[in-house]
This record gives sequence, C-alpha cells and structure tokens, in this order.
Amino acid sequence: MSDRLKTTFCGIEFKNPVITASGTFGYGLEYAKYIDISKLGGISVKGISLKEVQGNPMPRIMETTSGMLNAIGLQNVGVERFITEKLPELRKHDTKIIVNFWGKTIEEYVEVARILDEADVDMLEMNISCPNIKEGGIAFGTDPKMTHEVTYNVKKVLKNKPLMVKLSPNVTNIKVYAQACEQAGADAISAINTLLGMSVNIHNRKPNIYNITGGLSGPAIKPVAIRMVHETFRTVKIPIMGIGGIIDWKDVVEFGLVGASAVQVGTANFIDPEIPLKIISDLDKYMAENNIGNFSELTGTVNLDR
Amino acid sequence: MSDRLKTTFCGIEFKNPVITASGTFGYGLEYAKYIDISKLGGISVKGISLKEVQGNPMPRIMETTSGMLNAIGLQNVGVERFITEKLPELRKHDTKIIVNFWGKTIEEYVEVARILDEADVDMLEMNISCPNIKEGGIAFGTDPKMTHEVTYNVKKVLKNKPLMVKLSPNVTNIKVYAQACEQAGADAISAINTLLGMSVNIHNRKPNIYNITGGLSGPAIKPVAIRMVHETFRTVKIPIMGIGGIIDWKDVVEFGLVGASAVQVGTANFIDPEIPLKIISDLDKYMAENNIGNFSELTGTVNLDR
Amino acid sequence: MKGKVVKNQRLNDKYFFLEIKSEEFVTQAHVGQFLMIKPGSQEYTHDPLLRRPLGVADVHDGKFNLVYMVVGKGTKLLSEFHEGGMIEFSAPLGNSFTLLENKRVALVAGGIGIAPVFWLAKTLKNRGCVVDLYYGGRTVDDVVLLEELKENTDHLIVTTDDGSAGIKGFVTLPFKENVETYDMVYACGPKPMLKTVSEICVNAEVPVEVSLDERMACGLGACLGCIIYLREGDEIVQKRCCVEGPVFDGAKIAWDKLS
Amino acid sequence: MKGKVVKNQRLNDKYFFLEIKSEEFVTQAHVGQFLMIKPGSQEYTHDPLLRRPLGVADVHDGKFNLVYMVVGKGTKLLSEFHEGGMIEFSAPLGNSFTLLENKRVALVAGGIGIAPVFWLAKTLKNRGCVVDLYYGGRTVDDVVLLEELKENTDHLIVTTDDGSAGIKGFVTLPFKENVETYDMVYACGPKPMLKTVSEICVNAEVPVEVSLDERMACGLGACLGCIIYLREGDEIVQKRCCVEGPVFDGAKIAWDKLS
Ligand SMILES: Cc1cc2nc3c(=O)[nH]c(=O)nc-3n(C[C@H](O)[C@H](O)[C@H](O)COP(=O)(O)OP(=O)(O)OC[C@H]3O[C@@H](n4cnc5c(N)ncnc54)[C@H](O)[C@@H]3O)c2cc1C
Ligand SMILES: Cc1cc2nc3c(=O)[nH]c(=O)nc-3n(C[C@H](O)[C@H](O)[C@H](O)COP(=O)(O)OP(=O)(O)OC[C@H]3O[C@@H](n4cnc5c(N)ncnc54)[C@H](O)[C@@H]3O)c2cc1C
Ligand SMILES: Cc1cc2nc3c(=O)[nH]c(=O)nc-3n(C[C@H](O)[C@H](O)[C@H](O)COP(=O)(O)O)c2cc1C
Ligand SMILES: Cc1cc2nc3c(=O)[nH]c(=O)nc-3n(C[C@H](O)[C@H](O)[C@H](O)COP(=O)(O)O)c2cc1C
Ligand code: FES
Ligand code: FES
Repeated sequence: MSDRLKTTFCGIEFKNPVITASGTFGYGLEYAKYIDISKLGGISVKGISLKEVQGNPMPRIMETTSGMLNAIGLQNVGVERFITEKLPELRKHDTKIIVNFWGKTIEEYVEVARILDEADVDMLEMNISCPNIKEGGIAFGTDPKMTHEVTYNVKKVLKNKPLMVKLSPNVTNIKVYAQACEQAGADAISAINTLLGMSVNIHNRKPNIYNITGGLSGPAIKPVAIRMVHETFRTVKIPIMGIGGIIDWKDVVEFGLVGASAVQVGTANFIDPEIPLKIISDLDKYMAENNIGNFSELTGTVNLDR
Repeated sequence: MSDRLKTTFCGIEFKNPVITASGTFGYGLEYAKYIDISKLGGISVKGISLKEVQGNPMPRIMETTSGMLNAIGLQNVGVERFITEKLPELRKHDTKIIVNFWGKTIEEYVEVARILDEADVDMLEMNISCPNIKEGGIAFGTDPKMTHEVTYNVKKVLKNKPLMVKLSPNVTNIKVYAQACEQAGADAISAINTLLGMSVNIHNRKPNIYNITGGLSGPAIKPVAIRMVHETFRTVKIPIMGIGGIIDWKDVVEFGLVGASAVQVGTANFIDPEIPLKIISDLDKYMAENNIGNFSELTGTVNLDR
Repeated sequence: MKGKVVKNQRLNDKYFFLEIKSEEFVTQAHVGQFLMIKPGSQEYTHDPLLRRPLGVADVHDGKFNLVYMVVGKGTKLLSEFHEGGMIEFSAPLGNSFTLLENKRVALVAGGIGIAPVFWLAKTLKNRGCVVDLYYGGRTVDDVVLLEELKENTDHLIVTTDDGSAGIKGFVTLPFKENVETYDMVYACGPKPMLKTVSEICVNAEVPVEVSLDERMACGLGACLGCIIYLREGDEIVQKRCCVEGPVFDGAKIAWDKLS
Repeated sequence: MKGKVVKNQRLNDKYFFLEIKSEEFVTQAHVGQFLMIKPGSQEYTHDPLLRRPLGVADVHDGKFNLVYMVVGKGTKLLSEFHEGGMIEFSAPLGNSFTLLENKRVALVAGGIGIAPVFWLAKTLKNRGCVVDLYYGGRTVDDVVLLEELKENTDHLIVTTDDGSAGIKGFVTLPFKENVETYDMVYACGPKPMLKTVSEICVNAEVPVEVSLDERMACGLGACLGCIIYLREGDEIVQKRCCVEGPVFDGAKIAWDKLS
C-alpha cells in the first residue's frame, strides 16, 4: 500500500483509515487465522469493562432486512485479562489498537481508562452509547449532561492516550452530544453506534432477541450514519471516525465526504473477513485514479452548493 | 374478505386493518387505475396544508440499501382543492379516508383541522414529524411540549372527527411523545414517520437529495419501527397504527404483536401497487388458518416471558 | 404483470437487449411509454428495493423489447436474469409520442436514449414518414442495434465523441444542418443533448418532443419524486415525469430548473 | 473461498443437495465442521446480509457436499443458485467429531441433522467401525439420501413421527433399546432430540458427542452471538458454538440454559 492511505488521527499514524469496529472483530485474534490483520489501519476491540462480563442470555442476534440486531450484552474478559491475555498476542501484529471500553458508573469508566492509559494500546474509544445494557450505560449516551460529565472525568485521568467518544444515534439531536464531548475535552468522536431496534418471531410470538430490543447495524443504517456524521462534522472541530453500514470502498468515500477522517467497518466483517482488506486496496486504487494524495483531502468536501 | 379482518379503530369501522400510508399513495386516485382501492382498509392521503405547496427542488428521492430517502417537501394541492377536486372522486370508492395534514404554525394546524372536521372524511392524521420542511414542522415532533400544545389545540376544535397523531422516530425517547399526545387528548397514534438520513453521490460529491437530508423509509427501518410501536404500546392506552417497512402479511402480524391495532403500508406501494391487496388476502388466510377471529386478538400479544 | 424472459442478451460491454413475452402488456403499450421492472426474480429479497424504469424499445408478436445499460445494482441484477424465467413489471406507463403520418421527421437519440426511439422509428416508418435518425454515443460501444435501425429508418447518421464509429463529434451538429427540412423532431438522451436539440428546433420553428429521465419510485404519479418543470406563459409549472411525461414539448421545458 | 456449483439438486419439497468443487476447502475440512456460505451470487445486494452456516455433508474428489432444508430467504435463495456458477464460502470452521477406529458406534440424526452425520458415517465406516444410524424425521420428506446412507452404515433404522417412512415414532426409542451395545454415540438434530439422546447416553454411561445449531453471524468466534452453556463441575461456562463447537460432549451441556 502506498503513502496516500496513511492517516493521522489524533496524532496517531494509521497505515490507512480503515479500522475494524468494536464488537465485530473480537479481540482481533479471532480474525488473525483468516486474514493478515497487520494490513488493517487499526482494530477497535470488543468493549472492555473493569470486571469480566458474561453478557446476555441467548438468543443474542437476529438478521433483519439488510441489517442485523444484536444484544450481546457487552460480554468481555475484563480489562486485566485483556491486558495480560489478549494484548501481547495482538501486539505481535503491526496495527494500531484502539480499546473500546465502558462502565456502569463514572467511577468505573475512570478506573478502566486509568488502567488502559498505562497499557500498550494506541487509543481509547469510550462507548457511552451501547443500548443493550440496562444499568446506566444507556443514560450516559442519551443525556448530554452525563455525556459531558463522563467525558470530562475520564479525560482528566488520561496522561498518555487520546480519547475518542462513541456517540449513540438514538437521540433527537446528535449535535448537542458532539458538542458536549468536544467541550469536555474529547480528542475525537466516533459515530455511530447501533440504532435501537426489535424484531418478533410471529410463530412463537417471542422477541427474536432475549433482551427484547437490540442494536441495529449493517447497510440498512448507513443513511442515518451518514447524516449524523455530516451533522457532527458541521458542529465540532475534533476529528470523526465514521461508522455504520460500510460494506465497500464507496461507502468509505461517502463517509469521508461528509466529514470522517477515518472509518470503522463493523457488521461487514461477519459477512466476509476479507472485506476490510478489500476496502483498503480498492480505496487505494480509487485514490490513485482520482489523484487524491491522502484520504484527508476528501474529509468534509461534500459539495453543498445548489 | 371475511369479517375477521374488520377493524374498529377510534370507533371507525375499517374493512381490514391495512391502510396505505400518507405520501406513498397520492390522493388514492393515482392507484385507482391499477388496483381496486375499495378493497383497502383505508387510505391516508398525502399530507395536506392550508395552502397549496410546491415542495422541494429536485432531486427528491434516492434508493438506499433496502430503503429509500425522500424529501418531497410536502407538496400538496392545499386543503380547499383537496376537498373540491380530490375528495368527491375518492369518495366514489368504498374505503375509509384518513387525511394526513400539517402546518407551519399551531394556527395553521388548527385551521386545516377545522376545515377537515367539516369535510366528508373519516379521520385526521396529524403529521408533526415530517423531517423535510424547515419551517417549524420539525419542532413540533421533536419537542414534547410542542407536541402537547399542537395536539391540544387541534383537538379542541374538532367536533366530528377522531385525531391521530403521527410520531417522529427521530427522538431519544418516543414514550415521552406518546404520552404528550395521549394527555393532550389524541384519539390514536400512528408511528413511525421516516428516519432522518442522507446520502452522497461520490462522483459529483453532491448530496443525492437537493434538501441534503431526507426521510428514510422501507424494510431497512422496520426493526426501529417495531421497537417504537412496542414502546408506545407499553406507554399509552390509545390505539396505535403501526408503520414502517411493511412489505408482507408477516410484517403486519409482527406490528400487531407489539401493539398495533391497524397498520399502514408505505414504500411498498411504490414497489408494486398490488402489495397492500396481497397483504390483505394473505392476512385473511393466516388468520383463518390460525383461528384468529379478529386482528385485534393479536394486538400487543407478544410473549415477553422468559 | 408477469412475463417470460425470452431473451436477455449482451450487446456489448454495457448494453443488454431483453425480450419478454406478454400479450397483456403488448396490447396496452403505446410508443414512448415505459414500464417499471423488478430487476430480480426473488420476492423475498429487498435490495434493490424499487422497480426500475425502462423505456419500451419495441413491441411485436406478443412480445416486447427493452434495451438497457448496466449502470448500477438494479441493471446489473437484471443483466443476470436467466432466460426462461418469469419477470415482474408494471403496466405500460406514461404518455406517448405524437405519431405523424407521411411526414419528414428527425429522431435524435443519445446513448441509451435509443430505447424508445427504436420503436418510434419503426412506427413512424410504418405510418409512411420519412425517418432520419441521428444517433450519437460516446464511443462505438454506445451505439447499438445499427443493423436493425438501418432497416427502420431512411437515413441513419451515427456519431461518436471519439470517432470510434460514424462521424466524430456531437450528434447535434449534423442534425442542426438539416433541422429545417423536418416537420417534426423527436429526441431522447442525456439532458444537455435534449436541451440543445430543443433549442435548435425552437430556433428553426420545428416542433420537438423529448422523452425525459428522472429517478422514479412509483412510476404512476403518487410519490412526487420525478418532478420536471415547464414554462407555461410566464409561469413555471411542475409536472410528474412519469404521468404527464415522459414525453414533453421540448420548447416548453424549463431546462435550468431540471435536476 | 470460491468454488463452482457442480450440482444443486432438489431432493424433495424441502431438501436440497449441493455439490461444490474446491480443492482448497476439501484439503482443510474435518468431519463435523461447517462453513458459512453466501446464499446468492451477487456482491452488490445485501439482503440476505449474512452468510449461512451449513454442515459439511461429504468430501470427495476435490468436491464437497452440503444438504440443506429451505426454511427462510437465505436457503431459498441458495436453492435458486444456478449450477455452473461460482459460489462464495468461508474456510471449514469449528471443531470436529472424535473419530474412533474399529468400534461399535451409534449415529443419531434428526431431520436436517443428517448433514454432518452423513460424512461421519462414511468416515467411521472407513475406519473399521460398526456404524448403526438411527435417523428420524417428521414425515417421509424429512429422511433423505437413504440409499447412500445404507451403503455407508451397517444398520440404518429410519423413523418418522407419522409413520410415512420406517418405524412410526421418535428416533430415540429404538436407539434407547440398543444404547448399551455402543462404545460411542454421535448425534445431530433438534435440541430436544439431542437432549434426550444425551440423557440416554449418560444413564447408560456411553460417551456422546452432539453437534449443536445456533444462529451465527461470524462463524469464527468474534460476534459472541452463538453462545452455548456447558456444566463444568459446579460451574456453568459459556462456549461459542462456532469455535469451541459445533461438536460438544453431550454429557456436559446445560440444556436448560440453551436458547
Ligand atoms: C422513463 C424512463 C425511461 C428509461 N428508459 C431506460 C431505458 O430504456 N434503458 C436504460 O438503460 N435506462 C433507462 N432509464 C434509466 C434507468 O431507469 C436507470 O439507469 C436505472 O434505473 C438505474 O438503476 P440501477 O439500479 O442500475 O442504478 P442505481 O444503482 O440505482 O444508480 C446508478 C446510477 O444511475 C443513476 N440513475 C438511477 N436511476 C436513474 C434514472 N431513472 N434516470 C437516470 N439515471 C438514474 C443514479 O443516480 C446513479 O448514478 C430510464 C429512466 C426513466 C425515468
Ligand atoms: C453449525 C451449523 C450447521 C448447520 N448445518 C445445516 C445443514 O447442514 N443443513 C441445513 O439445512 N441447515 C443447517 N443449519 C441451519 C441453517 O444454518 C439455517 O437453517 C439457515 O441459516 C437458515 O437461513 P434462512 O435464511 O433460510 O432462514 P432465516 O430467514 O434466517 O430464518 C428462517 C428460520 O430459521 C431459523 N434459523 C435461522 N438460522 C438458524 C440456525 N443457524 N439454526 C437454526 N435455525 C435457524 C430462524 O430462526 C427462522 O425461524 C446449520 C446451522 C448451524 C449453526
Ligand atoms: C455484534 C455486535 C457487537 C457490538 N459490540 C460493540 C461494543 O462492544 N462496543 C461498541 O462501542 N460498539 C459495539 N458494536 C457496534 C459497532 O461497533 C458499530 O458501531 C455498529 O455495528 C455500526 O456499524 P456497522 O453497521 O458497520 O456494523 C457492536 C456491533 C455488533 C453488530
Ligand atoms: C415519498 C414519501 C412521501 C411521504 N410523505 C408523507 C407525508 O406527506 N406525510 C406523512 O405523515 N408521512 C409521509 N411519508 C411517510 C410515510 O407515510 C411512512 O410513515 C414512512 O414512509 C414509513 O413507512 P414505510 O417504510 O412503509 O414507507 C412519506 C413517505 C415517503 C416515502
Ligand atoms: S415516479 Fe412517483 S410520481 Fe413520478
Ligand atoms: S457466530 Fe460469531 S461468535 Fe460464533
């Protein structure tokens, strides 16, 4: 790959602007058997919490039209085991590691962040938007004051690592949340997390997901994600990682045009683990053919003249 | 069709619970050439305003993955021309007429409602949620106080016709809006309108819709609609018309299970005008086979036991 | 409606020729109309979601033809439709061309604009007209069915932007030279071409009908997604391309307002 | 991976038999593994969205077989896949059955559970085992490939719920009568059947391996959507059906916790 894909985001140099999204790429190692993960711009690992979490009862996933619902319940090994068991293995691959993390209280958020700040990772991504967990999680991402407070408190304890805050799309006005993050000192924003959805099995009349509701992801949600990244870009100055329904290089360009400096690929990894690598090489080709020297040249250049 | 499809909604008897959604069925007459519209439960006509409206410049529509964006800009002939030119023709067909209407101010809403209350229509559906029009429209549906106020004021002037309020999905907590409607005296709720989305042409870098953002509809949004109807049903006692992504009878049953007493079919009418009629006959068959005596027996019977 | 795909044939890298059997459709169709066609055969998948508008390119022996260019996922899927399968489509939609008899007419087609023009040429010829077809494309791959067109026209003038077939240059140039010799002009193709053709006709005081393209969702006048603008006196009026069109008086179109 | 669809054959109203050519896949596959397969051939449509998990039903001559039941849009689309076309799929995924040699084994299959059991029967037979297959279905349409199965087993005991083929009743009844004669039992089918088979085996102190089904998104351990629960000592532990399974020790499964 050429230099034109190199992407500086929050001062960190990514090989390319294509990062795999939290919760859709495990701890990265699951995919290492099937693709060369060192070719990725970066990996955002499954959301980490202070203690190990078992997640929700089954069923946890359901396909919908051009999308899927999930309510995994933020199952993860906890921050200690992540650092001792997963990270050393992951670090053998030459790619940037973003740690997606969450807590049930501000204290928990701060505590996990403090630990990760000292660990061998590149960047933190704070998930305040997961709609699956009932205790508190939802409140941070759908209340601007809480968004500000948790961001401010986490940012305060971070000495080494940039903080990206991941926004929930399940809000009336995402601009207010983007502003809250910027004002509280966030270094970047990632958007969007999943849309809250539901589906029912008409035969047994039960919800298809044990948790009743789940997060909707995949190509179905891309227009909502594009709109929200656009609104966010027009509101704040910190860089944005665009997420939601990305399947191919054209989607990445579209996110770039509305304001993303880098992107995350989520559900597409399930469809075919080769997709993020294919996106990277296709994007390189597109940029070469169109004389785009760097992905950053695209960022926010949608033409709004009429 | 059998009696089992008969649906009483706000005291009005519909032949069946399948109504065509506002903006996707013109004034009904456009479809009369192609299907027997008297077989429909009802027709919700294109949103009517006090004065004729030209709508937005082109382009106004764009297909997205399993969905479409639109920003028609509420083009309509205005309430007078609707009553004199469209209604008499429409009334020749034996089906219920719901008039979807809107205004830019509370006074406009009240004025249109007052006129329609005296007209030969069956029910009013107040659109407070259209995301396309810039002047005010959006404020009513995304601010609970405004929702209450416009509903209360409109309801006050209605002497003859039931009032259904159509909710926007672009809110953090739809329950608050449903409650506002109920408390202000609404007779029913319809949900959902379109999700705010955007899409960009990567070749000319322009938004695919002149208005920049548009409303997302179609099967892609069904999980969000199902979730919101579910939440609404658990919050209010007034009946609900479920809308969003309905393509076949199974979708109708799914909306019924989470709480819809009737449904509206939108984008599917574009795909094939026969779809609503096919839904009606398939639904009848399903109910016969499953000994369901009336659609109301399904309403809200999702099994939440675990 | 439903019909059997008799032929789905690749003409070249971009263009396909589709033949569908349907008495029902054929008996209703008029020259200049289009249909909305479901690109895939599956009822249970919803991507692509909407039917796609295509002009009727010919009608004969209980069958009708479409000519289409692969530009996106709908037309790609259509190009993979297996011969022998049943395909779904709407009734014939929209208005139609004014059909003269025993006159001198010019037809101007640009690229895929050839589709409705094909049937029009054949029809006007059968009605005793002298039919000259000016047919332009970007390259040799954009001018198709030349043999068949020759049979149904009196003069066939082909142009390509790069000279890879026919005369090099825009199709409007040779047309302009002869415009005054015609009683009526019909055109279909990209908007800039249609605009130029219309201006040429207006200047020469020759009546002109053009067939317009807009993105369509319903094709029958309900969604209001396909608006075009006409100048009527001092006023600009909106028309739905799918119902009041796709054929419009080229002299009346408010070109600068179109998308 | 990609391979050519050699055969996509309807066995009856519900079941299909698919044969795909792929040396790459064949050389990697183990008995009991599955793959994730793309139901359609189009890259550019996203409904259905995810690949579908199917058990590997046989491997021979650089080709592998799948047997599938049409239950929803993915399998319906698969059933319309044209022979000769290229289809996309994952590498062989999951763990595999423990393969004994020269022992007496029972295989219990319910309905579409026959898929991995087919290859297992053949393999165990080749390793010198005496292979009895208990194969139950709802009706005659749910027991397929009987000729081929007869060739690869020592005894084939067929049951149907309605008696339309073989013995009337549940497959677990004849199996239970003979359970103690086996060194090992393998089973695949609906969960209630697997639970009963496992209980019978536990009571008879015969080891049992079952192959489980859960909805899957990724198939390779990343999404955590396919959790099953094992009892290890006093603890209930979570396993991913796609990576630590689909084959599990039937004696350890916490049946009441499964979805
Ligand atoms: C009345 C009418 C008649 C037509 N007749 C023909 C015909 O005979 N043969 C033919 O090949 N095409 C015809 N078209 C154009 C054809 O409908 C589009 O090319 C087709 O819908 C594209 O679908 P897609 O899924 O392949 O592309 P998409 O993936 O939907 O889009 C690919 C590209 O095509 C553009 N596009 C989409 N829809 C249209 C449209 N309606 N008009 C112009 N550009 C569009 C998109 O903006 C995009 O840039 C006609 C259009 C209309 C309105
Ligand atoms: C490891 C494994 C191996 C399998 N092997 C085979 C096989 O060899 N042959 C075969 O026919 N089927 C097999 N299945 C089941 C098969 O994956 C599903 O039938 C298929 O995914 C359904 O897809 P669909 O799009 O047709 O149905 P959908 O439209 O997705 O769903 C239709 C119905 O099937 C149910 N369903 C969906 N996915 C699964 C699933 N994974 N397991 C059980 N039920 C499901 C849904 O809940 C729904 O009721 C296997 C499943 C797993 C996990
Ligand atoms: C199965 C699954 C698990 C997820 N887990 C997390 C998570 O732990 N933390 C998080 O911030 N986002 C999580 N997400 C959200 C994704 O990172 C991403 O924001 C979302 O799926 C939208 O992108 P997509 O459409 O490309 O999938 C998860 C998504 C899926 C599908
Ligand atoms: C082209 C178009 C125009 C619409 N116009 C209106 C409108 O005038 N008033 C209104 O309340 N809803 C309008 N809607 C929203 C629909 O009535 C419906 O709520 C929405 O499309 C979701 O349903 P669906 O997914 O079945 O289309 C419109 C939708 C579309 C696609
Ligand atoms: S395409 Fe819907 S009004 Fe013309
Ligand atoms: S299917 Fe994703 S973890 Fe098993």
